[in-house]
Amino acid sequence: MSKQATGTAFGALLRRDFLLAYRRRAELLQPLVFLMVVTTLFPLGVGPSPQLLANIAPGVIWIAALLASVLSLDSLFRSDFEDGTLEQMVLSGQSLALIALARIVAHWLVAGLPIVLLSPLLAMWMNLPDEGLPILIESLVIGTPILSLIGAIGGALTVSLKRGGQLLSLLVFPLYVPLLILATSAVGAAVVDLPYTGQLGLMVSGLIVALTLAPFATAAALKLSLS
Amino acid sequence: MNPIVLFFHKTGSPPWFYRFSGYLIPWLWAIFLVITAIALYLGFFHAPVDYQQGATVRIMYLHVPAAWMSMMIYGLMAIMGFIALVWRIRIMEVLVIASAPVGAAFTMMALMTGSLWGRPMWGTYWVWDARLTSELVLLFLYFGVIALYNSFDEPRKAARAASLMSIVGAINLPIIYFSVEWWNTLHQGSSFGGDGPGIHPDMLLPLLLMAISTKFFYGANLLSRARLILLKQDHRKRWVQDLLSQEKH
Amino acid sequence: MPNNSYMLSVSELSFERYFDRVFEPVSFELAAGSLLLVTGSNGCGKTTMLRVLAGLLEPSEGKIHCQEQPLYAGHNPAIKDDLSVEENIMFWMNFMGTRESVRDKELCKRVIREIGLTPVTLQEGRTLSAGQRKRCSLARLLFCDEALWLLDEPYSNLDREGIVMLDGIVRNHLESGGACIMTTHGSLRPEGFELQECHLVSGRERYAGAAA
Amino acid sequence: MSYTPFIMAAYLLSTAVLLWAALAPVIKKRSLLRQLKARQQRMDKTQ
Repeated sequence: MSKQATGTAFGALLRRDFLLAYRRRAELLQPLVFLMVVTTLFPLGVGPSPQLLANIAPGVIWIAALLASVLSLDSLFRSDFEDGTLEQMVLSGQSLALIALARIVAHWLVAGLPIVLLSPLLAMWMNLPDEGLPILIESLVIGTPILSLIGAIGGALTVSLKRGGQLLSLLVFPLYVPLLILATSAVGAAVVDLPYTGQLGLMVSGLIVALTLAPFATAAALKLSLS
Repeated sequence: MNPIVLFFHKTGSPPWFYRFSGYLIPWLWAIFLVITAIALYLGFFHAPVDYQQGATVRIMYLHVPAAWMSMMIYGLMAIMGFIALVWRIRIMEVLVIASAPVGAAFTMMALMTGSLWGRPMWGTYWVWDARLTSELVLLFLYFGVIALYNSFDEPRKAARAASLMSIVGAINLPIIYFSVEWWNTLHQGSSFGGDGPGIHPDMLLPLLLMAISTKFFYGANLLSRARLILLKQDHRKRWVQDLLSQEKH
Repeated sequence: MPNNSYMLSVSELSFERYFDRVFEPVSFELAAGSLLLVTGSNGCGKTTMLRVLAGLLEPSEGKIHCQEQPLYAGHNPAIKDDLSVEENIMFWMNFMGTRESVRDKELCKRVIREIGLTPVTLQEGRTLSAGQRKRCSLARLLFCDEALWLLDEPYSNLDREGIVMLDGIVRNHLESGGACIMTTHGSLRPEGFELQECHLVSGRERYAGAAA
Repeated sequence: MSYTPFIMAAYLLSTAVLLWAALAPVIKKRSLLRQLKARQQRMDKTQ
């Protein structure tokens, strides 16, 4: 049985995901609008004083990014699960971890990258000092893939549940705690000219660990949800 | 069937496990009560009152063992979950599910005693102290596993999902603890470092005894919860029917 | 070890859900070129058994000896509503088909013609009728080279031409040394095949009294 | 400021939590057994 080379299968899956995302362009905006709304809530809530906003800016932007990515995680495997595509993928003999990785990469490009591109606007709203912006973008570039990777495990576990969305955030938020601490402290340190490379270094190592372990955990979760 | 799998298979059969744990539970409760009595007696009457924290150090005999237990049980759940997932041993799945509420109970106990211990020293019930914060995150991990288990309708699938989640959670637990520890020193300066300048030896003994007694509590409670789950799941099976008829006389 | 001339051999197979057997243990062998019809009342576990054979579910009792991963065509047709029929089939050819079928437009056109969906090639998945969706899911049988097929009620939703088409596909597959397991719940049965039959008894019936 | 109220509160709450954790399965098991026995008697009558 001459199975497809994994490269072509991976490529076919990615192309399909981009085509699907392109067909549903309107839905791509949802996490971004959500991000903007959540970020604007904070000045309305805590008051517009620039100094206060600047202090809480890294935390606010990162928490908003975290919420936006969890919002889009629920649909990561759900549509494939419901129309039987996931079943055929599992039985296709291609390694399920690779399929999970392809879905995660597609999710990151569709949901994670826009958050990075939107961050200058959010930084402006939250009155983040200029020194902080490049580091904020760096931390988001390293951090959002971790959000997608860890979130995919929760997404795969709750894919077969009808109201899985709420449970998904309960499962995944505790796992985001270390990332949130490191990222916000990196940006905070950069704003006051303290060294921040240590935090970014830890985040990169977190990314590598997540990149190697998360797809296998997601694959196990998918196989489990299908049974 | 090599001998190891055979052993697991034999201990894995529900009726055998049900009977075996039935004999064990009373003994575990007895040992738990004896050791706790000794520990509290020593703790309240022999150990000196800590000059710095006064009598509140007596809360430490509850807080520290409970915190240890909450972490240990989560680690055990991950190990049992791994065995359950890889070898599909049903008893391991039942043990993972039975441990989750006990672990959550110990975490809540650690949080409550921690905040009560903090009140006299820090003036407020809740301080975002490193230990308390990581216990809180651990509590959310427990709730996550329990909620995940209850949201599936098919019990075997629910147990496997809960096992996988406890494995993923256990891998992240040390990372969470270190990052919260580091986060705490970042924002509040280094706190008074550990449990103060070394624990007085007389205070150490009750602490260790309490640590041991909580393990027996966990053992007894785990087995009685596992028996309940087995009964609920196998109520149509032959061995439960026989059990019922035996008890009728 | 059962001699390996059999494509698939199953002994005392059963699956437990909610700690109850879904179907009574079954045993059968399937040689190359033969068709097995799985019959039984609704809810007796026909789909469950196929999913166990496909490898989606882990059997709770019994053994399965299968030479290679079978092709499973279940109830959901694995079609994306936002993609057109051609895009759907092209994706599956690139993802699951043989090495030769990668980006092979000709093969795709021929497959679509054979399953009779040429008029709706560019229509999106959501606009297809149940019968058209079933034909689309059967397209997978034409470009995949698995020897063993597991078809779950393949005749449902198909019109007369569809049934004739499916019979033709299955006959070619059997003649070229493939094997096939089909489930059906009564009326629609494949005619003109010498077939083995396997009747499933639902596990719950035996417990009907106790389960009250 | 005497600490006894805090110590008392800590020990009371802890015993409450541990007692709940210990007794919950025992009570549930008793009611489950009663329920199963009732069902079995009902079935014996019908046979």
